[in-house]
Amino acid sequence: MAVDKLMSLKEAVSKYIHDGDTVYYGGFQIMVPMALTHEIIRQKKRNLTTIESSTDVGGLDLLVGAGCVSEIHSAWIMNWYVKAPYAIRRAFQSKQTKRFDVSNFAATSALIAGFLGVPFLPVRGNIGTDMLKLNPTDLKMVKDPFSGEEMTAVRAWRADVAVIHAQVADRLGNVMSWGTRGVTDEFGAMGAKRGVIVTAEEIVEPEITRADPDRTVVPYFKTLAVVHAPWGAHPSACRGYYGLDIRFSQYQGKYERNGELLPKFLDEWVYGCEDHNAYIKKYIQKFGQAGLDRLKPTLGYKPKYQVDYGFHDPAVWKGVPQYTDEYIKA
Amino acid sequence: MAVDKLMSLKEAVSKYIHDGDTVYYGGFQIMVPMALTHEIIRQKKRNLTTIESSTDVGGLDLLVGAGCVSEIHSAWIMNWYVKAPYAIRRAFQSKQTKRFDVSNFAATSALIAGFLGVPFLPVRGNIGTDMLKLNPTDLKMVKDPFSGEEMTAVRAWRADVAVIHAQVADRLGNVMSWGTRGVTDEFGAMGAKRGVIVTAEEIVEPEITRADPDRTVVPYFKTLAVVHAPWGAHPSACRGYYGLDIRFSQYQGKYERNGELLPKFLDEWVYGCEDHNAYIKKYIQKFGQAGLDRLKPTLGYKPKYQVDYGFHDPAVWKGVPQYTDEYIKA
Amino acid sequence: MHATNYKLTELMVVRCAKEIKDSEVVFAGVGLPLVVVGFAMVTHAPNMILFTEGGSIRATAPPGLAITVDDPALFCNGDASFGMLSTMAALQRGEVDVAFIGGAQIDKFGNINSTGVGDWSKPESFTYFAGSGGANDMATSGKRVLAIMPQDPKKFVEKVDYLTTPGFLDGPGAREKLGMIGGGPSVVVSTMGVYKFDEKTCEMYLAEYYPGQSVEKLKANCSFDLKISPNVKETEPPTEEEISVLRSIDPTGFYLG
Amino acid sequence: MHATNYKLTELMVVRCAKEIKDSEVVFAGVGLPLVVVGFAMVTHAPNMILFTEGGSIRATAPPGLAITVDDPALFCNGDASFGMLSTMAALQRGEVDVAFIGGAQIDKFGNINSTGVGDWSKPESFTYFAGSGGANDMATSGKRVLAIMPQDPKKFVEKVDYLTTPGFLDGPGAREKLGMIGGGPSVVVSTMGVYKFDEKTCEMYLAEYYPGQSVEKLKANCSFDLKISPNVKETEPPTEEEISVLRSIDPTGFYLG
Repeated sequence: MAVDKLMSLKEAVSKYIHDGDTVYYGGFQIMVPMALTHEIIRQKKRNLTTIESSTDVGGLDLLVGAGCVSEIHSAWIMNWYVKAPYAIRRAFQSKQTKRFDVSNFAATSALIAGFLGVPFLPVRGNIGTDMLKLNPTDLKMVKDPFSGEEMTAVRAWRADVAVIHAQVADRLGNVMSWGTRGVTDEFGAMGAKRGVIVTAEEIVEPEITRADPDRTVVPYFKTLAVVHAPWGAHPSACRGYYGLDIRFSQYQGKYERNGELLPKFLDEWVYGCEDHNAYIKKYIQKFGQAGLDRLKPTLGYKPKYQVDYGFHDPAVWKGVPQYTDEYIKA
Repeated sequence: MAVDKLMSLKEAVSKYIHDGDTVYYGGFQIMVPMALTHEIIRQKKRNLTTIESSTDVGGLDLLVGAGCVSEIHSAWIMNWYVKAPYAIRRAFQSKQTKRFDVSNFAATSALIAGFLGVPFLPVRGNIGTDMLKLNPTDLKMVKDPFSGEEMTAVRAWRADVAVIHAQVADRLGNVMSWGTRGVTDEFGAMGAKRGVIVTAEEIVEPEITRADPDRTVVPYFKTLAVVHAPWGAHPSACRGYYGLDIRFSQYQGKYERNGELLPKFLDEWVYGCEDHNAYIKKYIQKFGQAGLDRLKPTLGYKPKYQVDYGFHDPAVWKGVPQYTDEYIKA
Repeated sequence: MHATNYKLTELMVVRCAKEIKDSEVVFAGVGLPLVVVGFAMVTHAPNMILFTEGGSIRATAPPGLAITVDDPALFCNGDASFGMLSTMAALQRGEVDVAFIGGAQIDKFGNINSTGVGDWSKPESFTYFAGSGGANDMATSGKRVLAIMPQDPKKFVEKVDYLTTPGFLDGPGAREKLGMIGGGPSVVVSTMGVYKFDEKTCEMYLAEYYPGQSVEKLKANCSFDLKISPNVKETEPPTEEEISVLRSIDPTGFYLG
Repeated sequence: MHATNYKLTELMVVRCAKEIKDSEVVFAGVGLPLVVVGFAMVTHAPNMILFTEGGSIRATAPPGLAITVDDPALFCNGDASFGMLSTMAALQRGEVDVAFIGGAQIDKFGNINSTGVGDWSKPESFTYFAGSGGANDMATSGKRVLAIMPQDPKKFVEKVDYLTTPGFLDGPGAREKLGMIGGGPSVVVSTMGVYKFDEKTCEMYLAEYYPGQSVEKLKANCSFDLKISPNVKETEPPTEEEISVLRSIDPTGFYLG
């Protein structure tokens, strides 16, 4: 009835991410696909182009620092608690990695254009700035054919493959999200040409996801691989599961800051860990279970209205006579 | 803390719909805003322009037949169980109402462009057809500034006011939808310049809607009026509440079909009914409670996964020392 | 075993369903196509993905008979319900294998009219139908188009009164020139037979006639000079099992009569 | 009664909040703006609507302190959570009253740089910050712009190294010529004082200096020839009640120190 797509992190990345791919890098300030980031580094993928709206906690900075990325199309890249993406700064200066800057909504519009299967979208921002001047790859002027006015257009971004982290997925690849459908994942992931690799906090049976399809951000047909990865967004937050690990972000940031120190972080926390479970084990070993416990959310914000998707069976119409009245008869 | 927007159907239409307005006409084949349609007819609004993707059960046909509409921008208008929008056909032939035809996704893209606040959107369809030739108001060619290729562009559609029917709303105007966010209502309604008039099967307290904001299709700030109107989409279906009333659609269609008979239908079912309650009372009186009972849905399709929106309190970080290790110290 | 007692609608549904391969993404329009895909999903195409304009995306057959493209039955236990945006976007991305549509008029190049008949420039002469709906989008960008049409000389015409939905337009190369990503018409199933399209000329030809019909009868019900396949054959009737499964999908004959 | 014991951050938050009127739609960027809007909502602007890039739309203060623009706290009991699409779309429709942003450099026309310093054409000289984020979109289309900036001669400059976010560009009429729908910079709140913009020249001028600061100190911390309002005055310190409410929002001093 459907293909089971549940597999290990290692298998998912090795099978579905190739050198030279354009990758949609999921999440925003939270829900950053860190388990996937580490695995891409472990497998030494090279010459990736990333596309994303904005991304925090330095996941992308690690990916660049580890030498995986040659081009970045983005609006904002940060590890907020150290105030800059240092590895990216160095990679830009050394010309190892090219940056293509646009505004957040130009980036999102680029992902929407890719999602929509059209080559560009008009946007209101970016005009009058250096982004428009210095990034003609992604931004140009277009004439509105109706009014004749000139405005900014952003080129469609379509990934070969998308990497995202989610709260819940089933083994077939129906991916549930709540508390926003995904900020931009609903477009970035769906626009991917080959499909989506998703790590999820929980894996459930398809009858669970399908009982509430409104919460599906990526449906089965678009998913390549489903990986069970609790804490898969750490140190970023996962809605309903854990908060942002600020101390770890700062700790990691101190390594990002220094090009000579960064390899030591990668050796210990990425290459030195067989998989994401090993990374979490190392965390507990080094900073204690209390470090993770501190991230537990305040729960109790549950839906109060019980919806029912119920349908109507047209079988009821069998034998029911036509409605009529005096005028129709006349 | 917020403005109460609950009011009668009469007040909502009289206050917020003006002659000459462009109106987003909500719903699709189901969720057609029939209570609002009838009230607009009752109040003899004139020279309306409607914009919508597709619409069934003849609601728009009645609105045109009653002389309210001078322009229609749409992809498909129908009363499926009589196989044509007869009043619209007559109004087109007599030049009372102009039609501007585009494809469904051109219509939806036009609504998305309006929603996005940009003047147009590129689309793949419509090229090579008579729609492109005969509707230059909505369809033109545009050159992709990146590839230089020519493709179809659709003009943004923005209503002055949107009329939609929903399952649940609170008195402030947060509108809940499930089993699709609204097919196209999420764009058509949000793109309206002045705001949205919504009829709903149920009115609940804001603490109920706000406990599950993912299901909000129109938030408070965008709503003009909330009207409690059970059966407000009849004879079209309302997801989770009732199915399509095929016999009534056929009955109504027999009147739509005949320009001389149609006023009799309007006299009895619209002008002759003070409000939507009176319309439903008349229905029961004429066709029996069994007619409504027949529309009851098969329920029991409820979400099985209990989501929690929970957040994380950054107060936990107070006094937590920085994480460090030998390399950082060094 | 072939069924001996079946209705024309049943034959059409079963014949259409055979055009759907397993694992394909099928975008189905309102009406009979919704029954066809339901039938395909419970028979030979268990891995088919169903899309509708209402925004349903599902990998399993719906729990009930859908009568609209946004019918709640299509969303009960569906895979996703993002609205028209999601299914039409996938269509524009080129991810739809089969665009399954209807129409009011069709010409020899498979161009379809669902807008109206008469002369648009003289409104008083123009008889409006419903308009394009999603058929135009589906036929522009779906990898191949499957159409279902009533057979009638007024409906199989030399040139449609209003070109709503592109077939091969005026012939070979026309779609490509306009940058259409879809491959165009593949099969037309009428109430009398089955048509395919010549790869070189892009013209429609008769491939099958239904039991009880003949090439002559079909020619008499077509206004253009109908080409006939050298291999034209009688359509295989449905099997008893097919009819039995089909009737279990629509036990009261809502669609099937 | 004026508070006597308050921090600079607290003064800035209270001063910024005064720029928000009740019932306005405020689009807040990451960092201190999230505290300002929370404070405004529970004090003088109970009908304010909060938007963030993460897609939160809410008419009530969040139940907890948000530290990102997609922080779960912003969605708990929110009005809607459609993703960035919804809030940025409303911005492009012209429905945002106040665009509340930060930046790394600002010039006398209110143009902001949050991309980096140095010469872009010589990458080895260019020190990257984070990039635009949503500030560009917000400042282009918000009805008016409220900016919060650290006061520093390297940050208040004659010309920004990289123009990320438009102020008045090169002066009067420039925004209009490019078709921008937003009105441009309104107020800049720095760590030393408050700036407004001349209606005719579009140039920034000093309107207020904080208690303990002076016009001279501010001039010394600004690299361009700073205009001074003839009505320049000392900023009113926060009241004890304001400080008390503010500290209840951030009881552990996460933002306020």
